[in-house]
Amino acid sequence: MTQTVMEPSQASPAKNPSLAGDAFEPVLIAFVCNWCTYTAADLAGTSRLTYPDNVRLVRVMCTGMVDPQYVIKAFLEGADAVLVSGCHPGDCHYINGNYKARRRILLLKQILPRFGIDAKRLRLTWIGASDGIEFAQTMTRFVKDIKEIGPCQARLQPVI
Amino acid sequence: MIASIQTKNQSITRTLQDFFADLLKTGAVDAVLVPSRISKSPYVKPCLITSADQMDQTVPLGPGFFVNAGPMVSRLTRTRADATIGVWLRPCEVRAFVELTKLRQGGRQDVIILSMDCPMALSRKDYEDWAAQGEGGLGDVDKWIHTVYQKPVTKADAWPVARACQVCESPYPVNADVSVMLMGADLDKEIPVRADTEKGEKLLAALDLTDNGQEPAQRKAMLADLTADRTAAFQAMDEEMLVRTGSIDALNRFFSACVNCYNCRSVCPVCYCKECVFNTDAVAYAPAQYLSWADKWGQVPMPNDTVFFHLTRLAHIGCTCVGCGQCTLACPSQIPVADLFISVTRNVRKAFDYVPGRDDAEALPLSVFQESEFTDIVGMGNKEVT
Amino acid sequence: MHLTDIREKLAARPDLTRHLAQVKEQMATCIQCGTCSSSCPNAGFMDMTPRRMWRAVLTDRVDMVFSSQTFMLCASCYVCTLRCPRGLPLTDAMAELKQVAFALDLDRFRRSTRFYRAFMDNIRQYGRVRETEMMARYFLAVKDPRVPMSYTGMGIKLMAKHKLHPHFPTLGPGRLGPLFERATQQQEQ
Amino acid sequence: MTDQIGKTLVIGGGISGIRASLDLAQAGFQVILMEQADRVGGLLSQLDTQFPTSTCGMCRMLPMMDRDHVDPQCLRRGLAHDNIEICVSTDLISLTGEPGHFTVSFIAQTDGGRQECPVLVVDDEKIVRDSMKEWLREEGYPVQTAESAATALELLKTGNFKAMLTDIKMPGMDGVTLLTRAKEIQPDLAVVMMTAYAAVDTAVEAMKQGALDYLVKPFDPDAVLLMVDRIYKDAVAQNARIDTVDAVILATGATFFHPDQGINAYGYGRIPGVVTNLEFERMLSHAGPGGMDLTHPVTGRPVTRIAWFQCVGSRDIQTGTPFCSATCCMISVKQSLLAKTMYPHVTEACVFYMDLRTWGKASDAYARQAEAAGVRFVRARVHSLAPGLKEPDGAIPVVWMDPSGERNQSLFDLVVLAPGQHPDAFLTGFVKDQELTADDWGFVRPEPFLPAHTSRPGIFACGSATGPKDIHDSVTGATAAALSAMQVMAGAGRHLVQNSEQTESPVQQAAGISLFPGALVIGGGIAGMTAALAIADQGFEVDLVEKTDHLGGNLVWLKKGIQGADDFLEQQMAAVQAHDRIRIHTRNCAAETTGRPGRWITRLTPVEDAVDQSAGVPVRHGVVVLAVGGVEAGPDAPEPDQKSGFYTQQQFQQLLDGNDIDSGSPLQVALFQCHGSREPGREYCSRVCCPRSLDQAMQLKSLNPDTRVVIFYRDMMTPGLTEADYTEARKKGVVFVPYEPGNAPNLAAEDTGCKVTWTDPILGRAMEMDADYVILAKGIRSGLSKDLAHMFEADLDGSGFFDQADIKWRPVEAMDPRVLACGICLEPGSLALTLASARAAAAKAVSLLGRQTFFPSQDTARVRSAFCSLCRICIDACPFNARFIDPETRTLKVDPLACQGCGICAAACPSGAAVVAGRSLAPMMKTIHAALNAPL
Repeated sequence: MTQTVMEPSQASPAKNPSLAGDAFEPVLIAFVCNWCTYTAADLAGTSRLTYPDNVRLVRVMCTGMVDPQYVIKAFLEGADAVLVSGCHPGDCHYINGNYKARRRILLLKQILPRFGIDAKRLRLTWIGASDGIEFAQTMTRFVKDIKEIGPCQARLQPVI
Repeated sequence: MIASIQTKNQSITRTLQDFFADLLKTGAVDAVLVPSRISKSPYVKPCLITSADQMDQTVPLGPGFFVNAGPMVSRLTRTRADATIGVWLRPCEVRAFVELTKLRQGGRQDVIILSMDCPMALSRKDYEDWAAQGEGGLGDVDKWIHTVYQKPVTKADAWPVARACQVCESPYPVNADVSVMLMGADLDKEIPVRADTEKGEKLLAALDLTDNGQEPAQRKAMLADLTADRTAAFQAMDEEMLVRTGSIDALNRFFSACVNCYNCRSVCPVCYCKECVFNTDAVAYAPAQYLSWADKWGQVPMPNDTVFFHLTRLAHIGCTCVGCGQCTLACPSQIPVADLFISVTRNVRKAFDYVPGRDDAEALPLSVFQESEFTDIVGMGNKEVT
Repeated sequence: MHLTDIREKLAARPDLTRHLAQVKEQMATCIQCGTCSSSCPNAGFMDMTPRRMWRAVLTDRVDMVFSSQTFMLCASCYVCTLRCPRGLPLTDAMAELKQVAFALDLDRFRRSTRFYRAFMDNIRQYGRVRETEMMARYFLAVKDPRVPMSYTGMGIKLMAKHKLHPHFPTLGPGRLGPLFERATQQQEQ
Repeated sequence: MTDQIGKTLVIGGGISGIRASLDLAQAGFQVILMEQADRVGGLLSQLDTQFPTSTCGMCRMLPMMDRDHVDPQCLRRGLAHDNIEICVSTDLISLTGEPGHFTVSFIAQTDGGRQECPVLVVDDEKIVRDSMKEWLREEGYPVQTAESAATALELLKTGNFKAMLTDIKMPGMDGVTLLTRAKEIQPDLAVVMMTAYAAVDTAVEAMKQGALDYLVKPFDPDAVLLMVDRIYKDAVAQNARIDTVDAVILATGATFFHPDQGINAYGYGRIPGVVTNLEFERMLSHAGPGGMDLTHPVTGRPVTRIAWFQCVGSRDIQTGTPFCSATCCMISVKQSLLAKTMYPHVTEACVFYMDLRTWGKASDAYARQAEAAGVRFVRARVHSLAPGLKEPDGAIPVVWMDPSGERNQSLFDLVVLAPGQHPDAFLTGFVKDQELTADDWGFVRPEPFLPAHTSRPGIFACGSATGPKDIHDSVTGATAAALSAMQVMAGAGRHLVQNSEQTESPVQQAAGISLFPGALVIGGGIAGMTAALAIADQGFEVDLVEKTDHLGGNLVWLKKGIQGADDFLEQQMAAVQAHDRIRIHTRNCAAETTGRPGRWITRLTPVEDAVDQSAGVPVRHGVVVLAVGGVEAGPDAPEPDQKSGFYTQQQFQQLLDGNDIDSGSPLQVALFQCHGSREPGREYCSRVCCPRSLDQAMQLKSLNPDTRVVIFYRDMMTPGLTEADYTEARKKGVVFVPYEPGNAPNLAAEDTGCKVTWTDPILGRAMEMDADYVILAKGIRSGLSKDLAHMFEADLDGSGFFDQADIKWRPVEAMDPRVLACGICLEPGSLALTLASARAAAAKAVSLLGRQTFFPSQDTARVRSAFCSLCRICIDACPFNARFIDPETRTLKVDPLACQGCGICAAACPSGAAVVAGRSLAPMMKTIHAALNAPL
């Protein structure tokens, strides 16, 4: 079982998302835990709840396996925002991976904003297996917030 | 216990050299680790000395600081040494060693840590100039010592100390077995030495030292003044860094001279990895990926992953950076790496309420957790820490 | 005062003691949840909630039981019986307590006893209640002029609304005599 | 060869069924998991979180070894295991046979199931037609109705009905005539007559004319469904799939009482804002219709005041449920706690209860947590509800009476009913068809001392089918049932599944890991003996260690107090002593252990020589079962002695058993519950004392009915079917006096006996008794020491009992599944629970030992030693203790059986030395690149 990238169902032909002009379409990466948030995403899908296709889901076994490097790399490669989402406290299949993830996100939130990466671009949420609605709402709100903030600078120039 | 060591020949260097020699002679330790000149060059390196008559080339206090000795002590203690080693460390070296013990890269069992009010350091260029002015290929060490311990200074003997030292807020021993309290002392007369642990007590007792000294009257106030100055200096540096690296674009410019030589990493005392992840296949990309990046932005600089490397290193040593400034000293491109790392990691420390080197028992922030903590960084709200 | 009074009287009546023991046994599985009391429409008028009454029965506090008017105020609406999670025959047990109280002929229940008796005699005689006659007989039986006086106000009100007729309509004898006899027989058995 | 593989049918896909199936599958047997609903998970798929942790973690049920055979996913999404054939939406048609050879026939509802069994209901009364239609539709039958015989005949001509239910007395053509005419149209039509009690004769007559059977009005829905079920099964029998299994596990659970049944005193369905706890669960859940807020189902406004009513359709003779449903108190504690803490707008959360039954592990502390969070607990039963017509916002006025008789009224926006549970129609039918012994209420009654055995050999039962249960007890019981099935399959000489693909993986080729093929059982009480016997019976070597000089543990003093336990203990002891695979080490203890988990070498030494490092026997074992038991808690402060009539429960039991009580003249006896329990210092309920006190009280009453027995209690902990004993004790005249902490009865010891004084909360009067005996129920203290637990990298919980990997989902295991525990060192419990946990632990042990060699899963973490600095950050990060430094090579190693492949180590390791296949830096960099560059 490796990570799976869920391709957005409706693909638009544009290779580079438009950054200027009519509308800014951000690209978001969501590292979702296999047990809870991924199940919620699945539930949202089967319940036909819609959320913007700006979000690319990367399934991870546990939020605790999200190395800070993944988040840094995602931003440097041009993500406008990164979400890490896993089980509610106490629900983690791996007992405490989500608590460890929380500290790593805290660490990143001390570092990245120093370089102009708005703290709002990095989010950690707990979305349980049956929180299909919350998953869809979170994604919608996140995309909306990022549209307001605008594109991340790293997307405009190669900083990798 | 605080003992007083009489100054010999009005030379602190000489007094300390004799002190180390006595440690060996009395058998209080089997070896000492003290900075020493290499082949009479101006450059000093920590040397492991077992012979009491090898002390004349040692420079216990001086502005030369080209290796953080923390990792050297870790090498000496990674497994049991079956010997007692006295190690003479600057405060930031003690901090580095403490962090390394938490990372199981060494242990305290076989070492006795002797530390001092910090003599500070010069940048490589300044050091070379300073050394060139003295006799015998070395600057006037005792003059340096007299200057730095007489009043709070960021400049000593007319030389501006390294930026890392200018902003160091703990230039005094913490977590050592023996603390040498130089600040404010009447150095022509005596050096007050304090035992902070049982080991330290034993060591001083072995030299027949008694509890006849006291902390220099002005020391606390002087250290407080010094710390206040440095806090101000740190704030100035922090603001400068915010300007110089406060956006992705600025950061990119800041590191534009970086050539991925990884010197900063090599000299970093808390970059303890046997092999850096940037030397592994994790960052070996296929040609197509380079082309795809170039395609994305129209160009891609090579070598790439320079900013990625530094940000990753910030994440890795965010909690453990001891602020010794070796990275800046080592950078061939004169990038003030330490300035950036010190400003950013100060943020991280605050968030985790963690100070590297402060306490052996303090767990590494990323190795522990509590069920109910940092709840405000979770969720989509606006309460999160920025 | 009451304690010795009631205990003495009960000691002299082993049948009533047995009767009370039966009530206690019926109530044995009561868990004092209070459903009876909170559902009782008359609980507000009672000096002791039904729950406390049953508790007194179960803990053999006959003194408390018979110093209370609670069972006399039971209107036999059966709500408590309907609601009781233990399925206890609460309303029936209230009636049993009434009977024991009548049989003990305690002073404090004199008025209630006389009232019930006047009511039942009236029914027995006519097959229905003739209120005016029943009240007249009740007043005679209690032998206390204060009692009719206490009803004067209500009597005037009722008369004003033509609910009370001073004359006795002639009615033939009722046919409930045999029923009463049968009931008495059954009770004795 | 496939016919030689052991196979078990598990009926019911709730958590008990899943647990039993997974245990069997993990052990290498095949399982058919059959479920009527369209997915597995049962009730739990509707509960986002469960008590006593307010968390879920259901996925922790999945096996920790051989993970490649199971899909790693939340059980709400589904269950998939190579050895389990999951048959959802499936009906059992028939089951016949004996252990080792049952023939089962079943049919998928989508494949000629109930859809293929249309039913025609004929009655002139609309209400009858409508309710029948509703009941049958809910069960999946297509239904049509006719208001007269004439209409019915028309419908029969067009439709292909399998069954017709017809009233007898109807205007126009009557039912009997309809029967004759219908049979002319469709001779194979099954016709059931519906009749009032008075007309049963006619119905019997109709049966002579071809009616299948009759139903008497008023109908019990279950009776109707059973009847139609019978017709349906006959009708589809020829299309059903037939299979052969060795054993059957019944795990069908129970169903909830519908509060609108009967008198519906709380106006469920009539008063807006009156909901069941299951409906409330959906409201609490973010997935529920309320979205993110807790809102009123009708007004849509945020709810501020919520009341919970306990015992709706349980502990209620009026609804035919004289027993307690065991879990509802804790469900309400959880819901009230969550509502109060998750939603700031909930200002009032109030639970109305009779006894707050917090008997489970960690439950009492959980209830106190709720109290601390501001939940109000009111000991009162609300008699009925009426809509608050005059109240603003339709608030519901709730009236109750406190113990003193004070009448109270409060307004609530929402009233949550906690309905009880009872057997469902399937269980009733199954019990009848299979002629299982059931209790008075229809739950399957387990055989004495065999918690999972029904009266039919080869058919086992677990979960709420044997009486209402919480998750913990269900899961334990399910694993115990799996053991019973394994025993049948072993007895029939069945084999395990050989997974051919196992040899193909490169990782697996590298190393298969064998456990030492034996078990070490520590503790020779009934739990240890039961576990040892079960493991040894399956062919494994067992070393049984007991620190005293005899076996039997607490049952030695308790055996006379439990019917049949005396003989049972004798038998078990004889069996253990005679078993050639069990080595008994009395007066011994485990002194130290070396080796790695699964390959332990433990040194046993005589108790007196424990300090001598060289003494003792080394025992090699692959699993360890901690069954060290517990003891009656001692006094926390000096107490009067037996001269003043003070006895502990245990001491008094010995007195009773020795016939040492002179009850010639009536005695006065006070039994004092929770003495030192459920209060700071021992914050848990010991679960056994209330039933024991009831037993002792009843014994005293049978010795002399005039003996005055008073039980002082806080909450009578008689969950489930033990409620019957409580009622029985009251019937015998035992007086029960509730007290609150801080208001306990006063005990004044005298030279002989003790004066007990208290205030009766209902009477409001001071009461007293000159007690001949005062019996203190002190509860149980764990006998497990920290040293012993740590020896096997297990730990103690806050109360000193074994710290399970998960209270709910892995109740007999430590984090390492090779470390097991059972009996009362796990948690206090009755003999039945001790036996269940012992058999569950044995099942786990047998399952592991039976496999012998395990192959690491594909995603097992690896260490690239060239990059490893031995900083041990990964050891600290690993939740499963799977990483260690090999002292010989001084390299970091992974225990591949403990590793769960989560990748937390990889995220912690800065140098990329910790890697998990596909979950490390290099592949992740590619994934991120791909994700970001995928077209929008």
